[in-house]
Amino acid sequence: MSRLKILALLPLAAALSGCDYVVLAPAGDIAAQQRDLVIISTVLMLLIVLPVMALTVLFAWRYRQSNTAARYEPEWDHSTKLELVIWSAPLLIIVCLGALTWMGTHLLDPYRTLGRIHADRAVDQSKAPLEVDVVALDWKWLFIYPDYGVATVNELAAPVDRPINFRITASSVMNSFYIPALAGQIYAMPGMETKLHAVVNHAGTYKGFSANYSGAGFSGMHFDFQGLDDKGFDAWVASAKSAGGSLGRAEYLQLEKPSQNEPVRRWGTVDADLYRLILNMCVETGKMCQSEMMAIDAKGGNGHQGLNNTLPLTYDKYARRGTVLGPEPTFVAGTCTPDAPQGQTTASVKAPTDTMPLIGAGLKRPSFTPLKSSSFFLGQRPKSDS
Amino acid sequence: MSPELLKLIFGRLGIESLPLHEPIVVGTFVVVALGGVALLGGLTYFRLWGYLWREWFTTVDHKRIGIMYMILGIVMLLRGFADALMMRGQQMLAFGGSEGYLNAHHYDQVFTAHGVIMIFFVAMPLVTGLMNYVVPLQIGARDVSFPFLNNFSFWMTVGGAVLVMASLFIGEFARTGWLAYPPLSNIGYSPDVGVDYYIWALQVAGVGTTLSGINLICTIVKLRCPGMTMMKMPVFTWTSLCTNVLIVASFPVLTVVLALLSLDRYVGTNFFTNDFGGSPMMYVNLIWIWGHPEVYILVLPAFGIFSEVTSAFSGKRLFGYTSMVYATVVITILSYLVWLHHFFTMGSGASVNSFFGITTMIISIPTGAKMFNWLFTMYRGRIRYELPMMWTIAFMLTFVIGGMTGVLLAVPPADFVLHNSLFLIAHFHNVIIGGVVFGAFAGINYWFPKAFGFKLDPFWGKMSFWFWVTGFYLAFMPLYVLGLMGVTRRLRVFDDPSLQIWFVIAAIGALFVFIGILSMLMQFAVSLLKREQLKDVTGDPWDARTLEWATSSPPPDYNFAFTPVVHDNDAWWDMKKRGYQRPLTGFKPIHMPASTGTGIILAGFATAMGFGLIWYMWWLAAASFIAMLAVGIGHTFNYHRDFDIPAEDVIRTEDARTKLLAGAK
Amino acid sequence: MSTDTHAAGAHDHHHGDGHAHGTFSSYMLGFVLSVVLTAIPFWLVMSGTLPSKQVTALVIMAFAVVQIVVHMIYFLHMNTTSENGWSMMALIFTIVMVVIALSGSLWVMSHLNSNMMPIHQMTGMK
Amino acid sequence: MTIAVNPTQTGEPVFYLADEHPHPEGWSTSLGFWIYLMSDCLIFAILFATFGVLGGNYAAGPAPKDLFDLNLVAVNTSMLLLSSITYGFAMLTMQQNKIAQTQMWLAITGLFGAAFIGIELTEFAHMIHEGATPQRSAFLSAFFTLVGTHGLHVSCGLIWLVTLMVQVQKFGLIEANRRRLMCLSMFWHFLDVVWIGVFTFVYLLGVLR
Repeated sequence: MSRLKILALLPLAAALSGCDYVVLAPAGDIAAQQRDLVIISTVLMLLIVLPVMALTVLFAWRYRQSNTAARYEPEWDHSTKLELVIWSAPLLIIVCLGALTWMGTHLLDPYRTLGRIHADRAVDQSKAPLEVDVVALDWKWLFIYPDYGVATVNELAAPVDRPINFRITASSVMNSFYIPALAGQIYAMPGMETKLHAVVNHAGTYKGFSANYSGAGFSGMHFDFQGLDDKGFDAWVASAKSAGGSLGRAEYLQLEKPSQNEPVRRWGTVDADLYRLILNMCVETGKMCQSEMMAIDAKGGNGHQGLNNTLPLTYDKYARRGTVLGPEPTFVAGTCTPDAPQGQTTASVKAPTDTMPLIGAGLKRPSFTPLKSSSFFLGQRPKSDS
Repeated sequence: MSPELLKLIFGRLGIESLPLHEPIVVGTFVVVALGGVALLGGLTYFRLWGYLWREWFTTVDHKRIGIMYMILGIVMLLRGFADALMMRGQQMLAFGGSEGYLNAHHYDQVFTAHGVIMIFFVAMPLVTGLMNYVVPLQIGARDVSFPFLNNFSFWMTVGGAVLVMASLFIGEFARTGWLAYPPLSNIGYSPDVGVDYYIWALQVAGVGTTLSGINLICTIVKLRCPGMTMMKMPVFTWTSLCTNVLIVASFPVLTVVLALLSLDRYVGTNFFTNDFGGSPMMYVNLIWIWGHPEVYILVLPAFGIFSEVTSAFSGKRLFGYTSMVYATVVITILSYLVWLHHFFTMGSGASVNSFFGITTMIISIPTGAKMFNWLFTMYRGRIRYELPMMWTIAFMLTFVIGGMTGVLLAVPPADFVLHNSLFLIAHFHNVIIGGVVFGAFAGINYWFPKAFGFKLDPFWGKMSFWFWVTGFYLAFMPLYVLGLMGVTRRLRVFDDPSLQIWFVIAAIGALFVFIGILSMLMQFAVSLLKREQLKDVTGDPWDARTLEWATSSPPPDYNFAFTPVVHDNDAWWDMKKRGYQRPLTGFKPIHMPASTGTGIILAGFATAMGFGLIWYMWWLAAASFIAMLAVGIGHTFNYHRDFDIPAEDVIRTEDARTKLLAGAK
Repeated sequence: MSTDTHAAGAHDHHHGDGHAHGTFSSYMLGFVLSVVLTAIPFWLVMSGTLPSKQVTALVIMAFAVVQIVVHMIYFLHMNTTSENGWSMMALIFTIVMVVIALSGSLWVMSHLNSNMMPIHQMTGMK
Repeated sequence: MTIAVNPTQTGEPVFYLADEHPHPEGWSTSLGFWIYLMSDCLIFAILFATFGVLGGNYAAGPAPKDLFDLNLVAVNTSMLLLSSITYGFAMLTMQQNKIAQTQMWLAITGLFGAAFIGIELTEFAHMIHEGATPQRSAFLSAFFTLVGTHGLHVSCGLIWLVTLMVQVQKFGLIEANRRRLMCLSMFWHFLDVVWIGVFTFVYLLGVLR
């Protein structure tokens, strides 16, 4: 059996030599604390795992059949003392680990604002944290710097020792935003916003990527994260500014179309409202924003008018086909906004005629294909107000 | 024919649905087709169809159904492992600008299929097969509670497997990962048939699994022989009971969540879509309510096997039977309180995360207790190193590592850095291979002589053992390392050339495992050839302890000529010790269930319905559904499902055994 | 799950199913109770008698629970002795699972929603 | 009948039953069916959970109070309650071995069940016709699926009921048929229990919301 042990140790031995163990040697304080937790937990568990493994080998060797010198007690099957030990020893370890987990989880909650930037340095309250809005697209990352009005694709930079507040969302499917050197990962999901607070302590270039499989272009969905000193960061922002170009709603709708292995791109100006629109899945004018929809729902929905405020969907990121047995795909039309006055939409609706006085965009009743049963049971009954 | 007519008949199935442009798939198809033709030809030539239909396909005998489950599991293991080799090959090659040899479309199907097949069509059949074979024997029953249902369950599982296999050559499989998270698995992002294959394969197989769970619970509760109280049940039976309770309590969740996903995909409801108020996270939440107990469904029977094996080969009573039972029950309940640890990183708050993290850790306490129980069973024993015991020792050394990394992943902040990484992959392969697969192999080696009357060949068994174990370590230890380097799962190509060496080692490990699998097949073949040398006439080749060893090997159709009466946990050991004399006279007719073809027919229609729904062939789906209903109702008009084995037959069988036993002495 | 003293194999041959049957009066009692227990919640909601919605909600949920118990006893003939208590055990286990799945899902999902759902900013929306 | 499980007075342990009575037919059926019902219970639990989570997401569409007609629901509920008591009568007459009366009560139960399904379909059709389709919002998806699944179960119960009536007519109230009637009774009353959850949590609490 010893051969097993050696084999088990081989990679471990190799592990100690060279290679980039970024999870064990990160450059950010949060990741470092997470690393500490990994190591402490492992050591705690080794307290029990190593004796078990040693005993297994020992007993397996000692009580082999050919060793007739060893004691043989075929009827011995109970010992209250031993039972006590075998339940309480793991229990003790788990109690320690549980306490550690409780504290660690609360301290390292990605939603929690940072209290320190390094083990021995508190956050400098005079400096505002760096805000970065992250959007996972198919299959690239969009980073928006609201304070600087610049945006990039597949390139992220941050000044050393300045807390970074990420707000993270996605355009279509689930991804996971992960820079191992900086902090643990958190999912990026459409219509939802996750947050991550982190800080980088050492300048350098680190890898970032999506850690959750998201489709064909997933492998190419990575970017460089640069930790820069303050000067370097200012220079970086300036160079991004000078890249020119402007990322607005129209440009975004082009950008979000699926593409693989995108090179780095930069925009000198960004629509200040763009991130909010992406998060609320209403970049196309005319679509109702999620937040608005939820506010309406919280007040009890839109009543019967709400039945008619959907429009046929003609654009989607993918050529959405609708379902085989369901009606044509639709979207919920937004109420009128300054950007989109009554009836106007960029969601390329064909014929928004007939101005029935609706709360929505004043649009024609959509052509539903109701299940056959409706006509079977009710015929063409007029709309009722039950 | 007009396109409309074609569409009506074939739905969306067209000539372009066949993956003729994928040389690897075409090559596989040619090989499989040739093999299939040879097999079918052989069966026809030797006129085996009638025999197979009468004696196997329509059988309601739990022993034969158990064996068929095992065959299904091993056949599907070959498919699932082929996928694993392809993945290892791709990840080994795709460095430094190389795209490897698989494109994304193919590779993404490969890893999805690998996960689905290994869990649903390898691990589940192996575990269910062992439970089916062993449990009725261990409790001194003649068969399971609902023998017809047992046959039906088996064929439903086969139906699911058939659909997955069909996806290889007709259309494609899902490209979503094995749990098919929406929105990726919604119609908008996966418009083709892959996810539909996934849904219907699991739906068909899942119904079978649920029914088989109900069946085995009833069997254990109602059909135990006199004297066998709950606390005198063998541990394997206990773990089987808990497993089946878990099955019945969790597979309905899978059924619902897949049904909701299919509603989203077929009629455009909004359960898991992004807009219209749907919530993809609800899917993640629900599928893990099923998914986590599923892990314990697989591993609990393996724990039972190890308990039986350790006790039998140490020649000693199991240490701490009572605490073993309580540990099992505690694990059963706790496995329902931990599902969120699969999505710590999805944005729930610290209180939720730490609650589920800590409940997860608590599971390691009863599991640890079990580990100690096995350890102290070996203590002051006389350990015989036959193959089942070797697998058990390998399990004990391997599983603790997997358990440790598992608890590590249950610490939410640690999970933030290790989630979805290759570390996670290494962890769950460590527990699934180190626990379930090693357990299944221990069980196969242990109970094979019971099922067939001859032992398995030890040489090839040891070859298989050493290649599997070394292969496992070679294949998965590098993944732990890679995980600590921040390498994530399901990647198809890599940039960093310094990682390549680890993938090469892992691929070599996979090759070792492959040799291990081939050795195992060799072991079966060699044992079959040398069956006279390896023959066991006593029915108790290992000097074992539980009731299944009291009857002949292979057991007669009726299992026990007289229903045994039990006085001790180790019933057979107790009988041997107290001078039990096998009854030689007084045999009576035995009441047994009769074979029926209804199960395979119903499952066939269910599979056809699934196929029709996948390809939008509505006529096929509707016709199969109506046929299923008709056959099902028709079956209820059959009131004569039993027959009596005449006393003469029992006497003949038992006399033959008496002669054999006399010859052995 | 202490040692099951009714030795499993001690076949009680009095009746195969070991299931209790109801009588006319028990069925009628159950029916009357369930009618009452159904009627009151409907009346409460339709008439809006109670002052607050929360109170009404709690009351009708309580009625639902009571009515479920009534159905279990009078229509499904649940008791602790049928099938040597296994039916009851299965029921209790199922209730535990249902409670875990229901409350767990609601808890988890509400957490996720409150953490991640975009908040409505009325500014700019008018 | 008792079996000497422990060593008898003679001190000789008994290791097998020389004189065996096989388990009666259907020995496990009622427990097995009960466990099946428990698994079904979990199916509904998950659908309820889905409704609980998604039931407030109207996607700026109609809410329960705009759609549900409690009068109709009350009528529907009474159909199901009546069918429960009539099924009870069927079981009582079955115990007295009165085939004709059993059949009559079963038929009445079936009619109530059919009425329930009819009313439910009318309600669905009406909602769909208005435009409140399952596709309109997550709330409606969850509503149609939960209530529809219950309806589907009742429909299966109806098919089963008819099958059993044919079998009782053909073979009489034999032991096997009694067992089947008892299983169906459990199924039917179980659906009743689920409906209590549906009318309380979906309809009443929905309208209250």
